[in-house]
Amino acid sequence: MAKVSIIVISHSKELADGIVDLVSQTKQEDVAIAAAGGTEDGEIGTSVDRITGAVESVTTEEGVLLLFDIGSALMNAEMALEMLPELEGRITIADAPLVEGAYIAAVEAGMGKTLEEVKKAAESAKEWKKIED
Amino acid sequence: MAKVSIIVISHSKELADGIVDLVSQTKQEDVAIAAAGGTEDGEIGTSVDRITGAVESVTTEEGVLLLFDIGSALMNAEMALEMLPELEGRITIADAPLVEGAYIAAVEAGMGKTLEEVKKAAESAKEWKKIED
Amino acid sequence: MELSAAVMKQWALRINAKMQEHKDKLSELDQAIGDGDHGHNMARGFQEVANKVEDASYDDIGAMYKDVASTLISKVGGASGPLYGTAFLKAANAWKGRDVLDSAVFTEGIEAAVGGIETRGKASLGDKTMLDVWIPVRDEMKEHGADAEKAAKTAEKEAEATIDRVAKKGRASYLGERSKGHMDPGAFSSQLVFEALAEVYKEGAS
Amino acid sequence: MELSAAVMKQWALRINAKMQEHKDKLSELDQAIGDGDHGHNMARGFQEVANKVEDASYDDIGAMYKDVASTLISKVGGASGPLYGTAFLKAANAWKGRDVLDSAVFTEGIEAAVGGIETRGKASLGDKTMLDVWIPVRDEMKEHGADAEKAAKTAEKEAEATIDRVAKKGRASYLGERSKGHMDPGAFSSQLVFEALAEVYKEGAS
Ligand SMILES: Nc1ncnc2c1ncn2[C@@H]1O[C@H](COP(=O)(O)OP(=O)(O)O)[C@@H](O)[C@H]1O
Ligand SMILES: Nc1ncnc2c1ncn2[C@@H]1O[C@H](COP(=O)(O)OP(=O)(O)O)[C@@H](O)[C@H]1O
Ligand SMILES: [Mg+2]
Ligand SMILES: [Mg+2]
Ligand SMILES: [Mg+2]
Ligand SMILES: [Mg+2]
Repeated sequence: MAKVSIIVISHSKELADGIVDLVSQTKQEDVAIAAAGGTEDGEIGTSVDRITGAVESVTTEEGVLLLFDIGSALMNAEMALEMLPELEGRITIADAPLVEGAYIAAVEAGMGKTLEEVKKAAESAKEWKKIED
Repeated sequence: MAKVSIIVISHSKELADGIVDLVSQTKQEDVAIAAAGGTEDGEIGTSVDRITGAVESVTTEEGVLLLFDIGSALMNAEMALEMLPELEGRITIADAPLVEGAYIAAVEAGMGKTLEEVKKAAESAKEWKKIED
Repeated sequence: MELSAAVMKQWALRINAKMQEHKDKLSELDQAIGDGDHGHNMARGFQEVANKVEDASYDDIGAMYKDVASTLISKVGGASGPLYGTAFLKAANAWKGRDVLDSAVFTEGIEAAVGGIETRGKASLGDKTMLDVWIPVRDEMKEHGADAEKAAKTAEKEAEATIDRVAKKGRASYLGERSKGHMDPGAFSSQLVFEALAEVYKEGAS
Repeated sequence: MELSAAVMKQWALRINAKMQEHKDKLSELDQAIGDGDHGHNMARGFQEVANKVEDASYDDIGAMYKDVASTLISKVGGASGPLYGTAFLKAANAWKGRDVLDSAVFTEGIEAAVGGIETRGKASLGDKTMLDVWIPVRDEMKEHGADAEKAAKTAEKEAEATIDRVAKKGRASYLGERSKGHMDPGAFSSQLVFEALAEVYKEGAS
């Protein structure tokens, strides 16, 4: 069964790859997670081409959820969406904390949730109480 | 002038190092940021010894703020605090999204804010609207 | 029930043997509702424990279990490291200066261990964690005195009982309802801890 | 004012020359309120732009600026990449099929560019971003017709005016009040863009 895929966009290649490692450890069946970190020269920054490349490597019928680290990464994520008009309706960007959102998104995707549900779950990571009183 | 230091704790060494790279790019004067990622064998996990080591490498009069990725990292962060009783009152853990919290914490530390203020700022990263309507 | 330093050392070694034996099962359980490393974590951690205590000679059981604890704390990268580490550290405090533990003192250690797990992980009974095994074992010891055989039985039953629960703490809690239908890996490793106790007690007593 | 394809090519090349010349200053400005890479980003991006257009021959100014845009988009890793990229892409659409731009058509391109920056970055006038330069330049062109000399003057004045503002968008916005007292790096690179225009227009016209 097709499941939602996840793209981790970061200014740092290490950061994005590290998140993919962390999340992949939970081995959600049939959930593809791809990193789009750093520029094509390996510098700190983001790259539309890396984002579209990552999206293309994991696109499924169920769709693709993009998460990003800070501001300018969002601009490149939005450009990537514009460059992939054929995916309209099957690709969206989450307003979610990157690490926490990616973790929970992968778990929810593993449960076979829809793109909209996975996005909501990722965004709800904002409300996590990471430390209990 | 002494400023608050920041420790980035993650199950993944790459993830923690990547955040330090991303944050260090903003070169906040006199703000030390240290990574405590992965286990001592380079596996996915956290290590109390790495955390205490990172803390000791950057401790200042102003204090040290710890941020972590997911659940079990918190337990090791808390153990680290217990192992460093001499730092009581100058070390605390933020309930903050890791990447976003570390970024804003570094900026605030750079402004010479107190530990309590830096912690608050990091925690407020939860409320960031990363995408505007 | 009385436990000598020799038996208490055997306990640590036997826990290791059991973790090695059941490493794959522990990881499979964790694969279903976590990140699949609990077998690795336990096997790694208790192997280091065995290496540490095997050739050392301890009169003080507290000192021995302090070593057990600090080894787990520094060698296990997952939640089980600080949890078991804190458990044995607290128990070690209760056992400090003793070269033999009677039922009451052993129970005090177990009580302290449970307190340690609770403080560290902030979980409660029924949250589908290792506490679902440790709490009933402690309660029974407090009520009827320490009985290794009974503790092992209770642990087995209570580990089994985690299957139908929904996880409220730890990684499995992210799964919500999907965590139902699988035994909690930490509950199973805790079962092994008490099975090891029953075995070495029996051997030591005979 | 009329701009031939030849002058429009010179514009792109002159922007590059200016970015190389002021690379350090751009980065210093960004160091104060951002991450210190704006000089690197601009120098890198426009060097690639220059490499791309230098030896190509374009009749269609739209096609030329589409190349400028896509080069910036794919070669600049910072916010300025998608922002300048989108700006020139929108302008390119307005200039499509033209081998010469009169004042009105050039202005349409600038208007489209501003719309692109606004859509991409969601900033407004006064947010201490490159828009603080682009919007006044556009307004002036719309009102009085395109005048490269005037555009450069306005750009310089408006870049200067960003010094006293508090950043509301981009990395500098994290600094809040501390962003005051420094010129916005993107405003300064935008000033250079219009200075380059004034220079090549003057040279082309003479
Ligand atoms: N907060 C907690 N309180 C008590 N036990 C917990 C808690 N979190 C996790 N556990 C126990 O730890 C076990 C998982 O251990 P392990 O797989 O080694 O760590 P991790 O989840 O970090 O990979 C769970 O099965 C559960 O029994
Ligand atoms: N949302 C935005 N809207 C308009 N301009 C912006 C926005 N964000 C940043 N900028 C401009 O980009 C400049 C920074 O560019 P640059 O340093 O290359 O990117 P980054 O901030 O990603 O390192 C800022 O000085 C500002 O003028
Ligand atoms: Mg695990
Ligand atoms: Mg683990
Ligand atoms: Mg910059
Ligand atoms: Mg940058």
